Amino acid sequence: MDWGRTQFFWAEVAQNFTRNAAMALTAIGTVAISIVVLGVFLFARSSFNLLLNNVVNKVDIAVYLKDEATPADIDTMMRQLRADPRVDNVRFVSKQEALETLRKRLAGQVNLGLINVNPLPNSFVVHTIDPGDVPPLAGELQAKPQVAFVNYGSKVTEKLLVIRRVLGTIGLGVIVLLLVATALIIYNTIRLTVFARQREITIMQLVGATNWTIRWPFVFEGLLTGLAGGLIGLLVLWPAYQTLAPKLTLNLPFLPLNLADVSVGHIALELVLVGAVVGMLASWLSVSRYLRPA
Amino acid sequence: MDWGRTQFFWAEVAQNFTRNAAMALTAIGTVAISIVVLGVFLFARSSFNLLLNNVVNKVDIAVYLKDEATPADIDTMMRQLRADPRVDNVRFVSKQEALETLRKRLAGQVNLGLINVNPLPNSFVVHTIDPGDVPPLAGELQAKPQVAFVNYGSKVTEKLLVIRRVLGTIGLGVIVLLLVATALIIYNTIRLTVFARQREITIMQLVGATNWTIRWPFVFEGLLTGLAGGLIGLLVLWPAYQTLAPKLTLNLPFLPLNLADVSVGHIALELVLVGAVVGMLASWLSVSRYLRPA
Amino acid sequence: MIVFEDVSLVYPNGVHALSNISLNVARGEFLFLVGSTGQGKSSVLKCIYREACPTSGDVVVDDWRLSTLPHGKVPFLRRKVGVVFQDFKLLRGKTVWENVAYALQVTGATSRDVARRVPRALELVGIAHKSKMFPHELSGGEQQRTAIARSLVNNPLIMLCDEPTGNLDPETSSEIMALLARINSKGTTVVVATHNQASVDRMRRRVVRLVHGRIAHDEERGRYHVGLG
Amino acid sequence: MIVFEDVSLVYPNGVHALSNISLNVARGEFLFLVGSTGQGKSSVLKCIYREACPTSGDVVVDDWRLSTLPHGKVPFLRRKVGVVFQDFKLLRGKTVWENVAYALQVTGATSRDVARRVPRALELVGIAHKSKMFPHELSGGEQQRTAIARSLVNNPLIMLCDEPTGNLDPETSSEIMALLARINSKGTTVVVATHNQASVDRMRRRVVRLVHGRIAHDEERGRYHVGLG
Ligand SMILES: Nc1ncnc2c1ncn2[C@@H]1O[C@H](COP(=O)(O)OP(=O)(O)OP(=O)(O)O)[C@@H](O)[C@H]1O
Ligand SMILES: Nc1ncnc2c1ncn2[C@@H]1O[C@H](COP(=O)(O)OP(=O)(O)OP(=O)(O)O)[C@@H](O)[C@H]1O
Ligand SMILES: [Mg+2]
Ligand SMILES: [Mg+2]
Repeated sequence: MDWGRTQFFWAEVAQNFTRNAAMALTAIGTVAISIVVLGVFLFARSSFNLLLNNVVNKVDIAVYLKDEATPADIDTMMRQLRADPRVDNVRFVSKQEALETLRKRLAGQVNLGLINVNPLPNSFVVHTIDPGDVPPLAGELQAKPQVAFVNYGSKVTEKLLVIRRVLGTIGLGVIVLLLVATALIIYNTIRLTVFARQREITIMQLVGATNWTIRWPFVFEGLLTGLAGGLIGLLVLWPAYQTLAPKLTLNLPFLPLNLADVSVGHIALELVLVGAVVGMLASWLSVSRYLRPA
Repeated sequence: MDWGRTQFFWAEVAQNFTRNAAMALTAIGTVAISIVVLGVFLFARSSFNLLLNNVVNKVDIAVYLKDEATPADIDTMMRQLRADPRVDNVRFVSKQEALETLRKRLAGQVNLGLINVNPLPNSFVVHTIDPGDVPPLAGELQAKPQVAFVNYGSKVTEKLLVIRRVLGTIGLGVIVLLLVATALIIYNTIRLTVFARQREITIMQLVGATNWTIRWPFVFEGLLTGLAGGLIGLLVLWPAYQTLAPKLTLNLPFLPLNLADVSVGHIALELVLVGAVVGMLASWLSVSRYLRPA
Repeated sequence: MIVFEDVSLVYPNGVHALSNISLNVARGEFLFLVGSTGQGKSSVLKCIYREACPTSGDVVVDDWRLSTLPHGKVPFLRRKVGVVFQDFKLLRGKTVWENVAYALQVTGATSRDVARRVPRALELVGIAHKSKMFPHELSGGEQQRTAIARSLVNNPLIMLCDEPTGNLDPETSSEIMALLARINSKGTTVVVATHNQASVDRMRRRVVRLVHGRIAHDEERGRYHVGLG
Repeated sequence: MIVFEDVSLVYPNGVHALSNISLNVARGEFLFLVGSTGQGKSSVLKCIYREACPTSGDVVVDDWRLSTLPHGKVPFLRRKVGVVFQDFKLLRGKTVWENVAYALQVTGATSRDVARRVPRALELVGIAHKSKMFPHELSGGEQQRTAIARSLVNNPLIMLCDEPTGNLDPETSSEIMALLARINSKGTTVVVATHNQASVDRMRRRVVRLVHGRIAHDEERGRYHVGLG
């Protein structure tokens, strides 16, 4: 591209924007709105996934040992568990420790004087790296001769795992729906702006412009519209995030939700990219429709 | 309105649709997409609220009685509780019943032979109508002389109540955001379709049409665009709901989520109304912009 | 019927289109506006149907003083005035029939009236055979005749014709001019802005020549070249 | 240069615009297309720059057989042919200068070329003083002259002018016709569809009369009314 053509190209793009300002602004506005909605949901989904993972992560396996198990047995088992790649950490809870805990828990509810023999066994508390490993590992441990009983709140854990899976699928579905909706809305919007310039496109063809000469400025305009919409969307989202996120953490201090872990920068980049790419493609497709030979 | 004018009006509306079919369809498409997104979230929000209410509703107050309390005392208290308007139902759990339950719960974990005295008290299990009444009622009961100890998992309950409040606020915020976004997107879309007919509007004015003569067909067209978009949106949402809702219930059988309780009809009505009203207003505003005296 | 009182018109871009025009067109008069291109003929007409508002001075049309005419009355002014626009200004989404009918329908005419008067207008200008076509399916002259039919369909008090024969052959031009004369003879005031020397010279009506937005010459029974060397 | 081989054109709406037209326009010829309104003048021109494709027969332009011309080549055909459209077809978002420049820029002209040739074209038709105006700020004649400037700015092989003087006064019309004659004398083939009897009669060039889409008369050094009673 020589200098004259580059200049021509940019002048065309600039004219499309400034001389159809109302239309260009309307399109940018629509893109910005779609991007804001998309951004809120990308953020909500990330936070929710984080929260769910943290909750599921709290699941432990309690391994109650038979009273017959010798300290040596316990030691061996402890080392085996520590060596297991699935295991995050292991803690030994002695009979005495367990009774103390129970006493504290029942204080006030129960006549503690009545508990004078220790009915509780020794136990391990095992935490896995991936909560999905909890059920199989619990099964293996149950099979060991020294183990009396394994408890990992199997029902709750399995429920949590199912919930994580189902909500993960729903979340993905919703994001896909929103992405498609955003793309279609941007496409339709840009289609309408091109529609209004149908006559202009025909004239350009009649005075000898090739399809590419006509198309490029439109495509670039679509790109800029998408980009501008995306950036404006971010300009709305950013202060909202800055003010609302701390409030959320403040109101739900007990939830294992660390919003700082949500990769906001990543989401922002995605949003601007979505705007720009969809804007460009939308222009391309819309213009091409009017460039087809009659 | 005489017959000639009515005919004229309808012919205008019909012409706008059929002779700008591509544009009309694009606008209807955009409305439909926005309505689908809005619909998914109205449904998600209703389901989620329902779920959260059901979970919070599971909160009970356990009232442990002193061993000194006579059967007469217990009877009086029972009657008082039943008469309390905040109380949904009350169940009496005797020492023996409590021990049975504990035995069952600890079976396998604990050497049951060691438990030969009953350390557990008599108790009431109280369920309130509004979970918000749990903390104050628990406080009142604690003050009674016959009561040893009141337990309602105070921490969990308070957390659940906070979560319900916070998520309720977020849900409302999101719905408002979506409503505003949907409205603006529909407005912008219709604005663009009117934009493309700016020249036509000017000509109509020049041949002596009053602003109302020009405006009415546009307003009605906007109404129909919104209505059509809303109905198409429903046509997409309905089968999706029919196939996905049962799957959801099937995958999460343990959640207290009865999707049949979500008022789907109500949501559908809202969606179509939003489409129609916003479409109409959008046309009105858009046309008025071009009807202002130069 | 139409009075220009020292009218000047400066467009927003700073072009002085009209300067101190004073003109009096009596009821039932037939007036040719001539002048080479860009001298202000269309601008004079625009001031009458109020597409343009004089920057100074005032225009009175049928006792309506336009500077004080409320916006709501403008459509009613325009119904008194049938205009053939230089660029036709046909509604592209409507057929020939519908374009002509529209000007009638907006006045609240009954459908019976519409069904009676539209075909008559189309016949008058010889475009009835194309009544179901859309403007883009018409030749230039056919579009022009549609515009003429629309301007006269509701029997306006005043007809303003801006270059009504620019796309018509000499024979059709003569017919259209004859039609305008006939309409004029029934009492309608007619103002025609034109470059059509032959018609002006043949008809010998009042001719006003504009030069640089001023009235350079005004002659009863004039010729096209009146006021030129 | 331009050869019509038994060309017929039926528009999608069923109108028979052209029937068995055979015509040969030599390189460097000057031809008037006349005929009353709706007889097919514009349709003939449309077949040359390929806005319309003949339903049967074929058109050859500068050795390009249009029926087999690939779509990608059409823009290059149109760069050889400068067209003054009957309805001007100016780009409303561009100023006079930009409208004229556009036809040059799309051919890949350097900005130096553009800066040199656009003002010259504007001077030629006498519209240079309005170069920064947008089409809607121009009078009818000024728009027409802009359209003429655009058609000649890139020195086309062929110029097609559809009613190029319909909005111009007789003096400007003569100037434009003289300009076309001058362009023609440098070797450009010129075809003018017109109703301007005075110009046709004055210039005495080849005149082709269309009646109902057929060639009714074809005469060297003809007059406007050739072939009519
Ligand atoms: N809307 C407008 N905005 C700015 N300037 C205008 C506008 N319309 C016309 N002009 C300018 O005002 C002057 C008079 O224009 P007008 O259209 O009245 O001329 P005209 O006599 O009708 O010419 P023609 O015979 O070419 O139609 C011209 O210089 C023109 O450029
Ligand atoms: N795009 C079109 N679609 C359908 N019919 C058309 C189209 N363009 C022109 N026609 C018809 O074809 C015939 C010839 O039209 P054309 O435009 O060639 O006439 P013309 O000789 O240029 O007339 P004028 O002098 O009025 O410009 C007319 O009857 C017209 O109605
Ligand atoms: Mg004019
Ligand atoms: Mg023509």
